[in-house]
Amino acid sequence: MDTNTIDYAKERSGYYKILVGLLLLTVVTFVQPHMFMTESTFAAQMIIAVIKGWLILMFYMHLKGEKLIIWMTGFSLFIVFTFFAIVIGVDVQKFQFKDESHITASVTATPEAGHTAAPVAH
Amino acid sequence: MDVNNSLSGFNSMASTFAKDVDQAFWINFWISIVLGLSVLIPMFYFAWKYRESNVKDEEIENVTHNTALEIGWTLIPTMLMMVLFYYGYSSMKSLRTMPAASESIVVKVEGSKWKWKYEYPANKAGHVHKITSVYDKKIGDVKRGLYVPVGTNIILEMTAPLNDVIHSYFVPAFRMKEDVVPGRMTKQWFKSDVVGEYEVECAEYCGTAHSYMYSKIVVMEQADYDKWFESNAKSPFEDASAAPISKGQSLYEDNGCAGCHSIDSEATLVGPGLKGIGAKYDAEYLKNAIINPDKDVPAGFFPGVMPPFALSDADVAELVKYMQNAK
Amino acid sequence: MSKTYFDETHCAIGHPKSKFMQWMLTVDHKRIGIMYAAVMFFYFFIAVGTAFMMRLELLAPGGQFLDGDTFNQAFTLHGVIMIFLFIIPGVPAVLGNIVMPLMIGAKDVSFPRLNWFTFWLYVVGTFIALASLFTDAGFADTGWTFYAPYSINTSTNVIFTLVAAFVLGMASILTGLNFLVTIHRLRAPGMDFWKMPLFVWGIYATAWIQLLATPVVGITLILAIMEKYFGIGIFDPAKGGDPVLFEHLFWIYSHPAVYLMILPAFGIMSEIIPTFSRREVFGYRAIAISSASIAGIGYLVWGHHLYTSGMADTAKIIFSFLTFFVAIPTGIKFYDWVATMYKGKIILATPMLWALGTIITFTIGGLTGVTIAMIGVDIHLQDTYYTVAHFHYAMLGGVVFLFFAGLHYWFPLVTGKMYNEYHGKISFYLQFVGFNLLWFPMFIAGYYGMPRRYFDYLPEFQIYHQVSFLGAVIFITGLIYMFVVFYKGWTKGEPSGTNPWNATTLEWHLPTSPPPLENHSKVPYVDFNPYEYHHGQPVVKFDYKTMQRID
Amino acid sequence: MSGPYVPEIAIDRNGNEHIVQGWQGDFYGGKLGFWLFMFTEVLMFGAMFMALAYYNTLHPQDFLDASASLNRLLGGINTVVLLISALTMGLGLLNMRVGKVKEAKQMIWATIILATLFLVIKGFEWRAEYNHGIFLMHDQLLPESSLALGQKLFFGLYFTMTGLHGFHIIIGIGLMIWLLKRINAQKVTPDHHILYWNIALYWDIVHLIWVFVFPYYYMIGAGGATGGH
Ligand code: HEA
Ligand code: HEA
Ligand code: HEC
Ligand code: CUA
Ligand SMILES: [Cu+2]
Repeated sequence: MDTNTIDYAKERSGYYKILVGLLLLTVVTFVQPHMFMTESTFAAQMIIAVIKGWLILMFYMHLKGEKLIIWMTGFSLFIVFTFFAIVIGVDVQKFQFKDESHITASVTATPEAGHTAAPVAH
Repeated sequence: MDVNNSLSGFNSMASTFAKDVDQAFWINFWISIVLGLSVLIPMFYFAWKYRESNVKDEEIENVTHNTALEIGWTLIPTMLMMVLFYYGYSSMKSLRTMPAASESIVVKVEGSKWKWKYEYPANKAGHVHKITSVYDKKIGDVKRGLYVPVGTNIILEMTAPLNDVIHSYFVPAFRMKEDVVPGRMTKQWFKSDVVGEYEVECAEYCGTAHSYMYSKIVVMEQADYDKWFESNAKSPFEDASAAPISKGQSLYEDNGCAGCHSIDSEATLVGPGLKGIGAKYDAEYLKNAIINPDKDVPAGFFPGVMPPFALSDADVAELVKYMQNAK
Repeated sequence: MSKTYFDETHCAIGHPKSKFMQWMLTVDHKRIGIMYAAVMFFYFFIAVGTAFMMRLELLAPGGQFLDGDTFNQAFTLHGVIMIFLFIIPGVPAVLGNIVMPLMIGAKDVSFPRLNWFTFWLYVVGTFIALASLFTDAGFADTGWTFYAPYSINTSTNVIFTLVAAFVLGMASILTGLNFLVTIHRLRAPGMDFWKMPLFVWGIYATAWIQLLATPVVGITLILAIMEKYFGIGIFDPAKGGDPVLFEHLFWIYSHPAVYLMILPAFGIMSEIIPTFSRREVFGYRAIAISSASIAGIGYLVWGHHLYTSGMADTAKIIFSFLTFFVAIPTGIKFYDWVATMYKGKIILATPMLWALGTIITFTIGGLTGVTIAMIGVDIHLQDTYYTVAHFHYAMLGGVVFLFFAGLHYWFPLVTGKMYNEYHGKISFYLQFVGFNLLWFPMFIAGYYGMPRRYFDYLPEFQIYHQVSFLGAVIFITGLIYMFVVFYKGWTKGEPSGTNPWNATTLEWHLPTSPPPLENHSKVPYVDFNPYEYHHGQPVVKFDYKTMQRID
Repeated sequence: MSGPYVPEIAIDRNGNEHIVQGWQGDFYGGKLGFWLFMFTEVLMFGAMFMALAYYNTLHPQDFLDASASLNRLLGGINTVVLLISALTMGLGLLNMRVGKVKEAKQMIWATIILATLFLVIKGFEWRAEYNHGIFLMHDQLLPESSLALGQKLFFGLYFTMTGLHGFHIIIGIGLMIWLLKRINAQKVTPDHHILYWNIALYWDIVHLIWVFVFPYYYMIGAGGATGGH
């Protein structure tokens, strides 16, 4: 279809460049816990993942310039984001009676399966 | 004691916050009527006024915009919705703000298939009231319930056994309800100013006998309550001087066996009736039926319905004896 | 005429000779729509049958002829069929398939073979759903909500139902995907988004919900299956799993799903009201945008099903606040429809009667939805018959009524014949009266504390259930009556001509009725708005050979 | 097929001609459709990530401990394997678009081999965990074991999500084999490569999911038990 319109050499080197970028970022994921943001490995890792994801989307998946699809992707991601914001950001943060609930206990003390009285409060 | 023994739903208000909820409901009701009529009256009027036989084709007008109206029917409902949100919120606030535990009686509630159990704090003599409340189909009433003094804060600390399912503790007359979730602790509270007996229903679907998972809350005068609370009696209404029931029967009642098994007939409630069971099986079988019920499942029943009971050997022996005597 | 990919038989594979195989393999969107209707209709009657059984059982307190377990299976069967087999595919799969491509001047949907595949996927899903009726363990008894841990513990055959719901969900996703691409790609030249008929807007908003909400329930069902058979622990409290998480995941889909049901139905309303008022619709853009915003806001309010679940109070407040905002665009639609009747010429044909009837019933259904959106009040009303009455008013009195309106409206398009107006009206009145008798008493019963999913109840509630039973009998009589009217119309009706309603949208501008396999002989150029009337007559006219405007 | 598709023409009132977009040969439509399909994958995995984050928030320490016990070396190698396979897939598509069919097929084979390698490594990982008593319905993950609740949940989800991801890889391999057949049958050609395009997109989304699965499972505990939230 677009046989004539593409610049083979340029596109190919583009693929390699992105690969190098992604490999570098993978290395960063490995050194990060010992190098920077050590107080929040989680956040650092997720930031790196988002950058990697963005590279893949834009270049490997050819999203660049696709206005309509970018909008749609944004919309889908926004919806996932809202789920997180409400469920994780609000509900779990304010988990009620956490200290008295079995499922939030930090040690497993499985009461005998069966109808023993109220679960052990920790 | 004056006990009102019929179901008291939304038409009876027996908790302190019930009137907030009712007020919110009625505000909503009237706003809904207004909003509903704002749609329906014009609809009927137009359907009549512009009926086919009344309109010539040349009289039809293609009105497609009216900014003032459009703003009106966006903003006014929005404002009314915010009023409703506020009342929903404020009535919920009074339902969900727990009083201090020090000024309340804290009762532990356990909901399981298909019984409610209550556990009180120890009384002066150190006795802990543990009450099992099951619905008796034959008499059409609940056996035992939650006994509370009038005008006192009661906090319910609710949970369900880990291998059970979700239930919901619903008291229509108090306008309160909260799920009982295995693995979680949930709480609700109430204070009732009206002496009486109020139905408790299980409002979260929980299987076979969901429709029979009733209990009741008995609100009594402080003096009556104190008298019972400091005694060892299972309920304020049971005659303390009557012949004491056997250990086996007591265990049978406390473990809620009666919710699923009729002891004096062969009728199936959830599990098989136990009349004459002693003649059919030996003690070993009966013991196993309690500790490991999924092993021998009688025809027509499914494994997994009856939960295993982790009772001491002595207790099981008593239960077996009790069942063997059920002729 | 251009050559097409398929030959005259229009089949996904091969070139079958027999008429029967031509239908089975057809990729034609109209035929697929009709087949959906046939299958749905079959299951629908099973669900109506179970509903009737439940009503019969509830006629008096105490077990009549069903025991608790059977009743539990009955309402699960009823709910699962009504939701997953009937109302979710409902309007999009039947009317969306038949009418939407015609409305935008397309020759078919974007992926006709996928459409064919989707239909058969749906059929397979329905088989799986019903198969468990014939297994030893019996049909699932979890309710259509499959709440964990009950669905994990139950000894009934819940796996079939879960898999079926997953397969049906896949079918729903693929339908939505197909429609989205169709609407984006295949509109006739000149037809921009603001020239699309409102039904297409409804389908468009719906398709987004089908696409983006259904996967969540799909994975939830898979996780439930994983939990049941591999013990992954996330819904098992003994391993730390939280049953409330299941409720979140379930309602993240199932709340948007209720808008998935109602939005295309609202689309039908938006077609019928201007057509039978013989004038342009009031507030076209407002109606279109409100469809989109209902779909959007609909994603944010699932938590109003969790007011008593043990979820954090803060979350409840946020959800309650957001829930009220769905009512506002819905309200805008209603006011716009009523305003469309202003200074029109109201023709009370059967489709219009159904539409106006729905304005009444859905207003009740929606406003009672607003009641239970108020947290404090819903804590009392949750899981009572008040909720049951709310959702039957919304689903039956909203979606199904509008579906019926649409079936009457497009009946001549699909069959080329006309049903009997007089009898059609009688069946409407029967159903309207029956419906209100059936469900209105349930508001009162619920308000007094009658919990749902009870097969036995306290004697205080008997009177409401009795009235309700009477309503059910009238309702179902009317229903059967209506199908007889349809059947007679199809077999013996008068030929209707291509545009019996004097309507303006493209599906009425076809060379023949019913439309030929490739739809419009030529694709028209669309430089007009969807509802252009002048003095009660459609403005736009076509020469059906060239599809050029001749007005 | 009855002849090549000729798009239809619509004529407006002024006699101007407008090309009608038919569903036949609609490259953009095919691509759009596949993107929409990928959104459903995003939502599916999004929901699972939400479950993961849910329990992570409730048991932060357990999650760090469990994460620390995974084999980061194998996980890292797998990441690189997938990265390279995404490259080969992309290059193959590029070759196809410029008409180098043979090179394109070689690249597909390379991708298939890398994908298989990924599965093999994953298999070793799972086996090692099994030998440590950590596997679904097994030893440590049974309700009665003394492993902390958070860890049980972590591993329960770990097996579910990596399992489902592995399942996607298997499907991907199947699709690539099918694609090779279609190329051999001349159904996928440089002029008509929507199938190839979409399978490449599929492979990228499988990879994209791994980009998030990998750090969430393997890396959050890499900083030792204290590095965390
Ligand atoms: C077609 C299906 C459908 C539709 C459209 C709706 C629409 C709405 N629903 Fe309903 N609902 C269900 C189907 C539906 N629902 C189902 C199936 C359940 C139960 C599931 C189960 O548990 O099994 C349920 C349950 C349910 C609950 C949970 C109850 C509980 O379990 O405790 C709530 C709570 O907020 C709710 C609210 C609403 C609201 C606010 C709307 C709004 O969208 C309504 C908006 C409409 C109007 C407001 C009326 C028209 C407007 C006017 C007349 C204009 C003027 C009015 C205003 C501006 C307010 N619904
Ligand atoms: C679309 C949804 C839908 C519809 C139409 C109905 C219709 C009816 N329902 Fe249903 N109902 C549900 C969805 C629906 N229900 C759900 C989701 C539940 C909850 C289940 C649960 O708790 O898990 C429920 C629960 C429920 C209960 C409560 C059970 C309980 O909680 O104990 C009862 C009780 O009487 C009941 C009765 C009825 C009756 C008498 C009808 C009658 O009105 C039936 C008459 C039939 C119709 C009006 C349909 C007509 C439509 C057609 C003929 C379509 C034709 C199709 C084509 C041509 C393609 N339903
Ligand atoms: C949740 C409902 C339920 C409760 C509570 C329950 N059972 Fe059962 N029981 C059943 C069911 C269902 C069966 C039949 C299936 C089985 O054997 O597991 C059964 C079977 C039995 C049997 C065997 C009967 C036979 O014919 O083989 C005995 C004995 C028994 N139960 C005793 C008890 C005792 C004692 C208790 C209280 C400590 C009790 N059950 C509590 C539901 C229950
Ligand atoms: Cu317990 Cu319903
Ligand atoms: Cu909802």
